[in-house]
Amino acid sequence: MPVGAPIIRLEDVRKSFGAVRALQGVDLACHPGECIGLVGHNGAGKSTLMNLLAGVFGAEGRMLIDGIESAGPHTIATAKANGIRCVFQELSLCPNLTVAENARVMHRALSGFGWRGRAGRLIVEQLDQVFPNHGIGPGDIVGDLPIARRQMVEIARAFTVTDAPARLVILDEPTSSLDAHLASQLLAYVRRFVAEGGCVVLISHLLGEILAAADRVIVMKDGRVVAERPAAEFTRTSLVAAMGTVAHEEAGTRDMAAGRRQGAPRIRARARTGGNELVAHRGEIVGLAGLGGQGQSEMLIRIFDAARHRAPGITVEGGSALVAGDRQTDGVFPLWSIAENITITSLKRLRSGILIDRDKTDAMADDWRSRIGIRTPDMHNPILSLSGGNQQKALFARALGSTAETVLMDDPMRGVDIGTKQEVYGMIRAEAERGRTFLWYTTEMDELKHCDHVYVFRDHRIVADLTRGELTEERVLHASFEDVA
Amino acid sequence: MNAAAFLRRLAGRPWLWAYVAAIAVWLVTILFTGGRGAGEVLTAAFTFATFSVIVGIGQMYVVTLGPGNVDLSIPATITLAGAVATKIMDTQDGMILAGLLVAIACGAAVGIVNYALIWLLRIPPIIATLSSSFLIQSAAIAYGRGIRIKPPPMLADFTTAQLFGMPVLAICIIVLAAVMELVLRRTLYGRWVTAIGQNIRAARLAGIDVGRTRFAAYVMSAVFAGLCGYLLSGFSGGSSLSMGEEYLLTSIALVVIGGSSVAGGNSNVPGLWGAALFLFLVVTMLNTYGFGAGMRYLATGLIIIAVIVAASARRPAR
Amino acid sequence: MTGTSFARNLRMLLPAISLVVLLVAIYALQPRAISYVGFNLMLNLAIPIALATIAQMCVITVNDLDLSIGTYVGFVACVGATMLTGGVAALPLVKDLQASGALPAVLPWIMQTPLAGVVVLAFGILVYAALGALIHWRNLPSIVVTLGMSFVWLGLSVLILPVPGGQAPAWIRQMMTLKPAFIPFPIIAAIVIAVIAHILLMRTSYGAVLRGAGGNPKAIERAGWSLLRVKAAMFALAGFFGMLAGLSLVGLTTSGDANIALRYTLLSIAGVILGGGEFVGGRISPVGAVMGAATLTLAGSMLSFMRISPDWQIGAQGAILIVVLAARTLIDRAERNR
Amino acid sequence: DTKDKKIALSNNYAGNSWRQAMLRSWDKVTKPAVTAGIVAAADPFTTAENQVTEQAAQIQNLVLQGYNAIVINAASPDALNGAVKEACDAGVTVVSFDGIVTEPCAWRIAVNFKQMGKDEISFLKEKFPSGGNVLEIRGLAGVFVDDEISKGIHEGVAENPQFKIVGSVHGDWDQAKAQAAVAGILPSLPDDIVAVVTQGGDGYGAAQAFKAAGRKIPTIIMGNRQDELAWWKEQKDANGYETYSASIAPGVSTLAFWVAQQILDGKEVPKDLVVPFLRVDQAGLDKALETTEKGGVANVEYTAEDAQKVVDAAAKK
Ligand SMILES: Nc1ncnc2c1ncn2[C@@H]1O[C@H](COP(=O)(O)OP(=O)(O)OP(=O)(O)O)[C@@H](O)[C@H]1O
Ligand SMILES: Nc1ncnc2c1ncn2[C@@H]1O[C@H](COP(=O)(O)OP(=O)(O)OP(=O)(O)O)[C@@H](O)[C@H]1O
Ligand SMILES: [Mg+2]
Ligand SMILES: [Mg+2]
Repeated sequence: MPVGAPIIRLEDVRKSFGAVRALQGVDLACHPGECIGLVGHNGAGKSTLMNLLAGVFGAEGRMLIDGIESAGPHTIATAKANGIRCVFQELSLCPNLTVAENARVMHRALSGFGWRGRAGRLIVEQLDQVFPNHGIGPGDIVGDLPIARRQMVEIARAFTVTDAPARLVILDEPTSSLDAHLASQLLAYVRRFVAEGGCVVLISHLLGEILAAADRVIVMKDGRVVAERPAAEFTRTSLVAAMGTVAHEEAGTRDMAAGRRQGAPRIRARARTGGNELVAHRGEIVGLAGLGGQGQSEMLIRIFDAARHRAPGITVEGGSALVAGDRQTDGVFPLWSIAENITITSLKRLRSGILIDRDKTDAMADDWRSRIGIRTPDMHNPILSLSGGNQQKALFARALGSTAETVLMDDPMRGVDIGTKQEVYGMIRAEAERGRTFLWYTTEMDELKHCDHVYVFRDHRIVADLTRGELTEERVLHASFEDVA
Repeated sequence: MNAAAFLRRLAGRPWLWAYVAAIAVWLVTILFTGGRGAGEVLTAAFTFATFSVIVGIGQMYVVTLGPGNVDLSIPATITLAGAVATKIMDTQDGMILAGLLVAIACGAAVGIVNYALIWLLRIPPIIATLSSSFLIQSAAIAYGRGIRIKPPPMLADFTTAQLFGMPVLAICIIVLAAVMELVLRRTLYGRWVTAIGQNIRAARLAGIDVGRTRFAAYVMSAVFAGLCGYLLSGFSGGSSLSMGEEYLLTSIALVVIGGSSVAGGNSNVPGLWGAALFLFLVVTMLNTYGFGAGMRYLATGLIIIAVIVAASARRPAR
Repeated sequence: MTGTSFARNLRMLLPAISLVVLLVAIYALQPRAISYVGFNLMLNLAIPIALATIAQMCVITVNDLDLSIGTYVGFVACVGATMLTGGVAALPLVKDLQASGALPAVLPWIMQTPLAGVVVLAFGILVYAALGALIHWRNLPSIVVTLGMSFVWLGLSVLILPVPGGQAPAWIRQMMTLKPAFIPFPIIAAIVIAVIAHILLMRTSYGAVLRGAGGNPKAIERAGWSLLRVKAAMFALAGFFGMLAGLSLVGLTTSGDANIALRYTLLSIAGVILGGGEFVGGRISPVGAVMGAATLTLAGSMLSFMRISPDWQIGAQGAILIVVLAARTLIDRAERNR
Repeated sequence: DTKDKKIALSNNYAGNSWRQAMLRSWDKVTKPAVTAGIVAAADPFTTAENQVTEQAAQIQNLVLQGYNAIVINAASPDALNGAVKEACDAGVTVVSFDGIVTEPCAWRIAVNFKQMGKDEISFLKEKFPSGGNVLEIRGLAGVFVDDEISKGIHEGVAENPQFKIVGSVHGDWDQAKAQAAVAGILPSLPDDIVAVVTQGGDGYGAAQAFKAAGRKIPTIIMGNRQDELAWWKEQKDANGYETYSASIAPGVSTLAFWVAQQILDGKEVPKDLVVPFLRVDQAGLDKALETTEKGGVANVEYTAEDAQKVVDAAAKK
């Protein structure tokens, strides 16, 4: 499928962070007119490879741009001049600036008199193309936008063109905060962009997206490329197998007959704006569905708070723990080790006398490393040395390791690889069997299937309550869009 | 563990540089006298460092809470507590304990007011504690009018007592510092404080009671300031309205020179002692060498910057 | 979205609201203060504070704090009152040497030219830029570095002017005592300062990058900008505005004093916050900062008009800060509950 | 006739016992004067922080409030000149004392601080004709008073080379700070220090520092504070300790008040007035201690007649 000479070509690149060998000899070529899907488990080295392309840091090995090995070091500036753009896994917008100003930050050419207007038009036109009806204005402050819109702005920004062309656009888990609707808009645009001769590298843990959008799929494992084939030759199962995970996908679907529980509910909550009441019992997995940003996270946080302080309209029994999806702002403690991050909510149990017992915390951390498969040689390493997905696993370990009876999950699988997801689903089910209650906000249809019943949110209130038997993608979408409901 | 590994671990300690600097400055000082009075200089350094360390501990806990957290009311609290305590004790040995309790109560009250301003009125801590420090200073003036009352003799004796050239008070505060280091590293409270300093939102969502933890830190800082005022008035023969003044900059300088992060979330207590000794010894060194005021200020500033640069890591090259 | 942006707009208006409330209170207490002469007297010392506040704001924009701005302003004032007037020859040290006969009574031209002052002031700005670069390069906490610098500036001031004295250059003196028709000079100056700072930081295209470096430095770096240069630029800008603060101050006081502006450090921080700025995240408002500085100054006037018992005069300053900021919170909260 | 005239006190610092005594003296004298209808008002104002800029703003505000005279204890002799000039231009009488201002339109009630420093050495000359090593405790760097006193001391030493200043520290007029500075430098100083020259108020702290270092306590010049006098008396009774004590009397604020009142009354008053400082000698110690409030500062207050005498004395010169 590759057409024309490659825009950029990597030969045998290697990169180490201290003892961690993130890349151990990778070859890669990106041709115009193709979309490359890049998959692999958390910590496989995908983001590291992309950072290399974008010039964030250097590495050993050869790098040829348009067939020529560059004389100086490959930096962000040379990457940009050669039309290489990157949407990084972690947010790279300035939250204090407006949408237009963020566009300006990207483009040196946007200066001089009237730059504001030009920058605003540039970004909004691009947003119009990628995400029609996005509802974002050039004067909106990025920090005020919900995370999905921020991600939209960042994606659109990567495709904008002023003086340098956009030839290769790297999208590192671009859909992690987008709902299905927006994700499909993005993928459609990617196809159009590729059709016009651009090149896109798409990283995602949602294999469906990869299979739908990519021409060629590259599978990475432990810093190496382990498979590389046209997308058409992969099926979901073979892709999972190539990643080295055993596919036990539909293995343990829950007992269909379970239905609605009886007895005293553990949680009762009503949205501030009214609507149906949310009810959850012991041992239930309850899904919160709907488009992104319709008040699901807010509901979770209110329930979380209500477990500590009294709150009107909400009752919670038995304590709660939360798994944040936006790990940068809501989850990790960046200066701490992985072990410290995991044990923070369980410290009460890990003491001897009044002092925290190191042996006990280490034991808990190591236990969870093996249970949830955190890829690190040492749990005393800083949390930021972990890949995004592995950080997310640490947050899971934090919540599941606590004694809380209710676990609230705010789109918790962002950036988690498929193998781990399977394991975590299993864990959630096992924990629910033992009597824990889960409230699970997700925009993934596949994940909702693990729930006993699902509340659909729209406009900050619950508009539908679907049991497991009634759950179909159709019905969720119907309830999510006003006009249909 | 071999020596090299031990040294490497030691070099990783952020507080190391404060001690290195203190020792260097001390050596330079006694170089001037040819070794004479080396011990006495150290005794004096420990004597006066003690007072800064007391307030430094409280300030450190507050700074650990994250960017923007700082207690500027320490000087005024020292003054108020000193004034109230000496007046209550009124030179009677029997009232020593009562005086201590009153000083601590003063501190606690200030801490509560500070946090009320920060929490109820959402005033940024810098301004909240600055404003309350004006109020406290006024209270101290209105209460004592700068009249200096002698401390009870037993208190004065205790605060100036020495054991083999080591001030007894310094020994007590070394123990206190050790305890506070333990609290920071090995108790729930310490972990909470550090967590909040790194990411207050994440701390809340991890189930930490952010409000109570911050409250306790501000109260602790003020209580230590009260304690400092009490001991200081015992040590220097009574309280005065200006006795706290120098502890504003000192308490902050201690925290940062001691290797704690001003961005919060990463602190250590041992560095406070190193920094306190260092700051005292710098002044002593410059006095000993007979620098004029201008040169003294200049040298102090440059030395502080040099220490902090030496202790810093270069930004990792990309 | 409109909810948040409305709240934001209101918050941006708050500095103006508190300013107006204060003016009304002053009018009630002392009607004659609200006059041409009154504004001149009440507000002329707000000019240097406003400039120092802008300087502080530049540093806060990139998530740093400048604890040396007060002593730096003092340093500039000392330079302004000596070298900027009479060159090196105006330094007390040189005069002492002349008196003792070590230097001739008539000094060569090169020692008398005010150019020496210009050079020293430029050097000050350079030092600021270098500090910014150093702070970024070695990843230093700005609080400590500027704490150290505060001693350095103070030391230099004391070396330049061991005792208060010197004389402000006539042109600065004239400028600061201008009496334009209708609108008092301090008000014009405040508006000019606010507008210039606003254009520089909020409207220029590089200003967006500078502020962005406070919001998400990594993003700025990944967009190919040099953070080193950004930090150096912001600190240099702080040095520049700090210099203007020092010069305008010496124009008002007519002579220099090493300890003249120690208080500006805290005042400037308070001004930035009162003006709606935040300590981290690059959220700032130059116009608000100028109004914050004016608010602080006027608060002082109001207190003096209120005639409080001397014991509580100091405390009243604290109380007024609390009241102004608390009002801000209350409006904020009322807005959120709507 | 000044019964409808208003006088204000502009004070830059209230954070030590001297300033507190100064404010109390002001109250003690001016309250009756207002009640008696001599003046309409005599309000004291203090700035929150010891800062020139704040005091300048304060003076401008006082002008706005329509005071006829402003009595100033200034934070800086020169840096207030702008504000003082504004006041004069608005027709306000400005009288400065203790911390005086140099603006020509203002009156100055000065203490010869330089002489105060010189006197210290003269006293030591009497006591130790053969001279010796001396330690100097200074005030706050960059402040006029500090420089003047220190200049006086150094001049005295220059005239009496048998004395040698072996160390000089800044105590910033703060007891605790002075104590710390002395304690720090002591170990490096020779053992035979005969005297400590001070700027007033730090004597007790110096004595404490010597005691803590286990050294023989030299002759320390005192600064009229009650605890200094008390300590001195203790030593005197125990071992015949000899020294003297001098400082500007806080009550000079009341002199300034009367001077301002007389100027408003239309009296011809010379711009420069000098008041002697208040000195306590070995003989007068007991009496001074008796009349000084516990924890306060030795003080004298002035009456209108005293002020008249000072003015006349100055006019004759
Ligand atoms: N700055 C760093 N310091 C230390 N180790 C790092 C750093 N960045 C990445 N690593 C390590 O390099 C390896 C590869 O990480 P990378 O971020 O490339 O993984 P990834 O494939 O993108 O994973 P994910 O799907 O979870 O995002 C991981 O083991 C990670 O811990
Ligand atoms: N911080 C200061 N700033 C300006 N002037 C000061 C300061 N402290 C003292 N002075 C001046 O010093 C002189 C006397 O002060 P002195 O130091 O003797 O006070 P004190 O009685 O020692 O006070 P305390 O007991 O509170 O230290 C006065 O002229 C006073 O104005
Ligand atoms: Mg990644
Ligand atoms: Mg004193």
